[in-house]
Amino acid sequence: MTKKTSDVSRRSFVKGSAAATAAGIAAPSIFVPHATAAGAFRNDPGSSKTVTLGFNVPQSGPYADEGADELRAFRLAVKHLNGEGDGGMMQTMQPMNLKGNGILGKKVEYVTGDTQTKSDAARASAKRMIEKDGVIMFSGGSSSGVAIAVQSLAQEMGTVFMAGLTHSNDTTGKDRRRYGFRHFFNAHMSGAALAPVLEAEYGRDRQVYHLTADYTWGWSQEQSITEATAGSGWQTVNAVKTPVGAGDFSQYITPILNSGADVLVLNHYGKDMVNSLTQAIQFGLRDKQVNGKDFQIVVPLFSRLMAQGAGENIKGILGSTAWNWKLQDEGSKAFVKAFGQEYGFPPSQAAHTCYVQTLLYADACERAGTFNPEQVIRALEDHTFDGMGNGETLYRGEDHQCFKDVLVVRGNQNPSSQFDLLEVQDVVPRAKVEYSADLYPGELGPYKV
Amino acid sequence: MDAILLQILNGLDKGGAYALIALGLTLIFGTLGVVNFAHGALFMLGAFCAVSLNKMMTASVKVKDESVTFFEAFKEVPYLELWLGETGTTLISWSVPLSILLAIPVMLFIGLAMERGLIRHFYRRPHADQILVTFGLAIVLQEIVKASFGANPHPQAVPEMFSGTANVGALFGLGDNIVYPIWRLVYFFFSMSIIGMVFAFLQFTTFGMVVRAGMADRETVQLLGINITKRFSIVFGLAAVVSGLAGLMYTPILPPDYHIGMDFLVLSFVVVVVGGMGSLPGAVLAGFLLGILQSFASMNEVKSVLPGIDQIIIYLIAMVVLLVRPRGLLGRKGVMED
Amino acid sequence: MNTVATKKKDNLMVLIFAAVVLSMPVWLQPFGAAYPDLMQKFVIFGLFAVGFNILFGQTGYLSFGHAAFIGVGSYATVWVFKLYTMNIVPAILFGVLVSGVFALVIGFICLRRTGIYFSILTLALAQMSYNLAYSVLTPITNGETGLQLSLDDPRAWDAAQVQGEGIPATNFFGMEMSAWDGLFGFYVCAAVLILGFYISVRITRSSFGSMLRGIKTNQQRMTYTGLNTRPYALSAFVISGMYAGLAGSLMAAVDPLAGAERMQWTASGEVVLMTILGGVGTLIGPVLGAAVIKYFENIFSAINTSVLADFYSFLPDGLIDIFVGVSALFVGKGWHLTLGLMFMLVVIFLPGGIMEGIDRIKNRFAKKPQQD
Amino acid sequence: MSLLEISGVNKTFGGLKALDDVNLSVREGTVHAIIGPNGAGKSTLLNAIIGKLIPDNGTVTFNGEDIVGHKPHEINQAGISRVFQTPEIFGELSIMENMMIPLLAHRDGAFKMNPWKRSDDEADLIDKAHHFLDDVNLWGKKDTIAGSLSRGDKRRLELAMCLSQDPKLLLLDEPTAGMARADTNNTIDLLKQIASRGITMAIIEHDMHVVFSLAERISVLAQGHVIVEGTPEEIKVDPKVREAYLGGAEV
Repeated sequence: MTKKTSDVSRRSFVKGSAAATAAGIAAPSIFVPHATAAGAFRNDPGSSKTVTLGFNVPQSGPYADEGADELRAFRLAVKHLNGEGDGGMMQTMQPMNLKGNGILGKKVEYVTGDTQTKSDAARASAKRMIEKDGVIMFSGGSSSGVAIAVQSLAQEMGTVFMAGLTHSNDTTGKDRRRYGFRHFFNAHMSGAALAPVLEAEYGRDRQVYHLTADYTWGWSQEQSITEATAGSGWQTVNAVKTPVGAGDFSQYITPILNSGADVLVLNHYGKDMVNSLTQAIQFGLRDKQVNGKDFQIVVPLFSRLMAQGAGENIKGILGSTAWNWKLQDEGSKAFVKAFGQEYGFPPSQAAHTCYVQTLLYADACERAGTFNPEQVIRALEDHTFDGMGNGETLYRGEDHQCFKDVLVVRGNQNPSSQFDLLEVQDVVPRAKVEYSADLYPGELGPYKV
Repeated sequence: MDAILLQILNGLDKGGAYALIALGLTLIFGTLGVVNFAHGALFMLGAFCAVSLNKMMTASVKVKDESVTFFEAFKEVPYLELWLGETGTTLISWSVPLSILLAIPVMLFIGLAMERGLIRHFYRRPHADQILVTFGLAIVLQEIVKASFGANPHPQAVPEMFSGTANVGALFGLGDNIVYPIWRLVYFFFSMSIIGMVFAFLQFTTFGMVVRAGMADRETVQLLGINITKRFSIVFGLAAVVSGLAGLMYTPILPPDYHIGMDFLVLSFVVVVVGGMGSLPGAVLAGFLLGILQSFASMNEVKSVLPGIDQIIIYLIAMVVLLVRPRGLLGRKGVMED
Repeated sequence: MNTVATKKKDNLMVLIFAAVVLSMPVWLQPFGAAYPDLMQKFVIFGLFAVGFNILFGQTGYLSFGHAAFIGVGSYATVWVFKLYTMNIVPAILFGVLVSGVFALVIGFICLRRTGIYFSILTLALAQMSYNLAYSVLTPITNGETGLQLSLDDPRAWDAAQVQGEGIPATNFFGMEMSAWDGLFGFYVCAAVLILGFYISVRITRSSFGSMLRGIKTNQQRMTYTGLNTRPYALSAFVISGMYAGLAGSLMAAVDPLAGAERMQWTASGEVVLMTILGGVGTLIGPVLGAAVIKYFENIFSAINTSVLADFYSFLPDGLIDIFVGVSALFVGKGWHLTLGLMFMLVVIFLPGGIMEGIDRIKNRFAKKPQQD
Repeated sequence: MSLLEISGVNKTFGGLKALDDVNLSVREGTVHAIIGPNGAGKSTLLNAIIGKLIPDNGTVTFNGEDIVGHKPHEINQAGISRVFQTPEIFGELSIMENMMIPLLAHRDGAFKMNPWKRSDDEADLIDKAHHFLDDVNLWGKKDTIAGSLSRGDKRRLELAMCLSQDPKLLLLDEPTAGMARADTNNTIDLLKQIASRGITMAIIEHDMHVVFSLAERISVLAQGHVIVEGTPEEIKVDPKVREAYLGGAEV
């Protein structure tokens, strides 16, 4: 095989061949060459009057409802960016550089796609947006596996990805990428936020039984909770891996009954969490007394859609969440009002993070004065903002993780409506969940691709 | 010891569901010779009978939600509660058992419509075509349910008297460590009685006799001038009712969503193959056997020796059975071998 | 119907096929499908379906586990990228080899049974592979996230090359797959598809192909004609497994990532749908079927209400909402429904798939002049 | 010398004795008919010869070699071809392809990986196929799908397929069942012609006209046992044969 001696020659070879194509094959006009001239970047809107964003969410598969809510938030964000409606969080965002005339004076348009919550489908859909629809940024997602897969694509293609719902430490840890940004919180923060509340509520020295979804997110969640609660003298009795999509968890639940554990942590998400929680409660775990203490169940990551699926069973269960519509800060109120007026019900945390991500990206473009991703990324890195529902927030440059307040919530005992499923137990300040970027080492990669 | 007894209970419970699904599938296969990939969809439709009845009973007036101040929000109060108060609430909590009354005619109708409208035209087509058209039907049914009910699971409550746990151990003098959810016990007895009814129906009625004869040798029975086809379409309806009820009663255990049928589909085929294609007792036996083995494979003691065994146990059993005894546990030789 | 295939006709067919495939970037434009990723998907899944057809269409064995070979091919290829070189040629060769060996083992076990038992055996083995790859085998497969390249991969054979910033791109002897705005990757895949198609034509017309069809039609007669069917069926299984592995390798070559969900049984079901939709046992049908399904998945799923509203904007206001509302059930998030319906219609009315439809239309036109 | 030697073969299904100590020998170059009432075990005997089922005990010696327990394809490769009662052909394939498969099996053995050479380049095999199809008047239809043929044509095709393998022993299971008289006579002529080429044949037949036109030796099977063996003339007058047939369900 040919061995290249320098990077320069390889690059020029590629350029040369691109020129050869232009001469040899009549390349269709939609394949405008990119990244050839200095300062040029993929899908530069140039003199066009519009700019296109891509919203890549699960529309089929188990997270379709969550995807639908994300899509509502995206549509709302586009409306607000284009100066329609009441502007939502654009009224409270600090600092705020958006003018309500689109982004950099270009009207915002959007395309949508279906990730099916599968990495391959999500990447295919994202590629369609980038290659065919010419999006300058894309966003969305409902699982960490998909987010990580799509994020590495963003890096390859040189198109910014503003992640939606993804909770794994890996997204901004070992799999972090220069072109990927996460506003949502992660498993580490869940653990850090929950630990003090758990100790206050359930006391020290508890015996913990983990049921953990048998894949990367589940493992990292289990690890984060174990580490965070170790200081309270919580010990792991057993940690059992359960197959994803097991459906009936009874065979994993019965061994807990006589294991001597007095706390059950369910490191499950989505349907698995709905099923395991429902069944754990059926087995009477919450009515048990073990070691002289009331048996407790903890679900470290909550979402409202999961709470709906679990119904009655969620009542009184503690967990963490990124945001809740009942927060009383100005930003949250403005967003809930705009969303509620548009759709007739309050937004979920997935909708919140997607909305905020879109606004943050647009704001960064305004601050950078260009759509060039290199500058936009630099504008986002280490940017501090406020008024978006989670207090003062930092987009940390080293790993592209947002640091903000985390909510500890409890399943509402007496919900006043079908949306009032979670009550905010505690707002854990950002300082308590912060960690060093080296804790989960990874490489962001280059600005220019 | 307690742990093993509990796992046996788990296995019986799971096995009840597996057996019911496999029973319906085997009825259809045995009588009509059709490989029905839409069978999981019948299970799902049954579950959604419960969801629908619950929705009907909780049909609500919208009352302005005063707790929400930033926008016009409404909360829903069911008419039944509005009119009947406490009684209404109790009635609503009985929606799952009550929906049996709804599900029997509905599933019977769906089964007959499916057989008359679609399956009938595929008796003479290759098995591959049957698999494919029913698979297409399954996708369509599931997408329709998704469009009407959303993708999220719909939790179903159980009546007060069946909620909570029963101390099974104390009943048999085995100590206090064996407690089990009452509804799961109900499900087990329910599945046993449905299985019993189906067998009694086939054993003791003339209709059943003809069907059994038809399962054994279709041509001969037809030569006797008996219209098998008509009876078989009723059998299809019966199978639909059985799977529908299996799904319906399972809703409090597993909150149903549109995909629940697909989740059970592969498994139900494995059960049928292990039991023996076309053998009703085989399907029941295999259902319980697989349920129990799956439970045992999930025990920590087993998993520590063979990590990941609980993920593949079902498939492993299917493989071993197919290779060692291709006709299945109780199947006849040569069914669908060519 | 019984037009006899000759060498000349076959060569012409392959030439036309090549011309059609290579000119995709031009003629797919009006369909909104002329972008590299989708065209790559067309040819890669076309290749997968061509290989699957050798087993299902020719030999008559319905495998519900062929996606496992795609997965194995992808994993093997990505590992070569990680450990040795970003050149796709050794990586693809290795991917095909590994999936071939895997197919040999799986085939040896599964072919002990026929009919639906064979289908369920393949399904069981493939699901086992998927479940293990998703969780227990994470050190090899990187589980849910999928196997990806990373900056600190050794890439031993590329060491002499001075690394730029970031992860190097996959290349064909120095020519990056993403060159020509992704079109180079497409042409590489297209060339492989054409080669794979040509091979499948040769196999079909060979005496080996006759044996496979003999097995499909009457396995008894084969045996009593002195033929040992097992090695023939196993060869077909391995060949089609290698095609699948090749497809998986190409996927990794244009997009260096391998995920477990590629191996799920629904993914195996998808290739069955492609083959049936296009026409089982025909040469071109499976490629067509693959293209139709991938088109639906990528284009139909992206049609949202605002696109629909634009489309119907010529209608009066009241009607727009109705039309948009009804159409929205079938596109966007409803694309699965459309696929299911279309699939049922094809199986019910056109058991021979799209190819039968084309034949019928051809016959209708061909008959008229004869009658005059 | 005898080409096929069956001695002491037994086969029971459940409690039923299908073959009861069968001894039979087919001499090389002869036409040997096996007759007997329905359920006498004639087809079971053929199945035991071609390896479709394995006898409980006894030996089947072909060309000096015991073939019991050999795989069906090995037995065919050793030189035994069988024409079935209901034609076993490749219904979805063309007549030409139906011929190519046995010709290839004869030339290349039980398995040969030959995925590259086009089968329409196999000129010598095509010539042979031409020759054998001409014999049964099917060359003109060579591109027809075999499944669409008439029953008689299917039989003739199957016969041509078996003959093309140049078998040492040809087994025929009721080759004229369900044929009209004229067709039957044609078939008799064809089989006579084949016999004249020196091909050994064992033939099961109900039609005594066919049997007596062709057979040089006849074995009579009743209740799984060979009760008589002899020339046609001997069989015609044997009282045991009469009893077997009259005692049986039908003639």
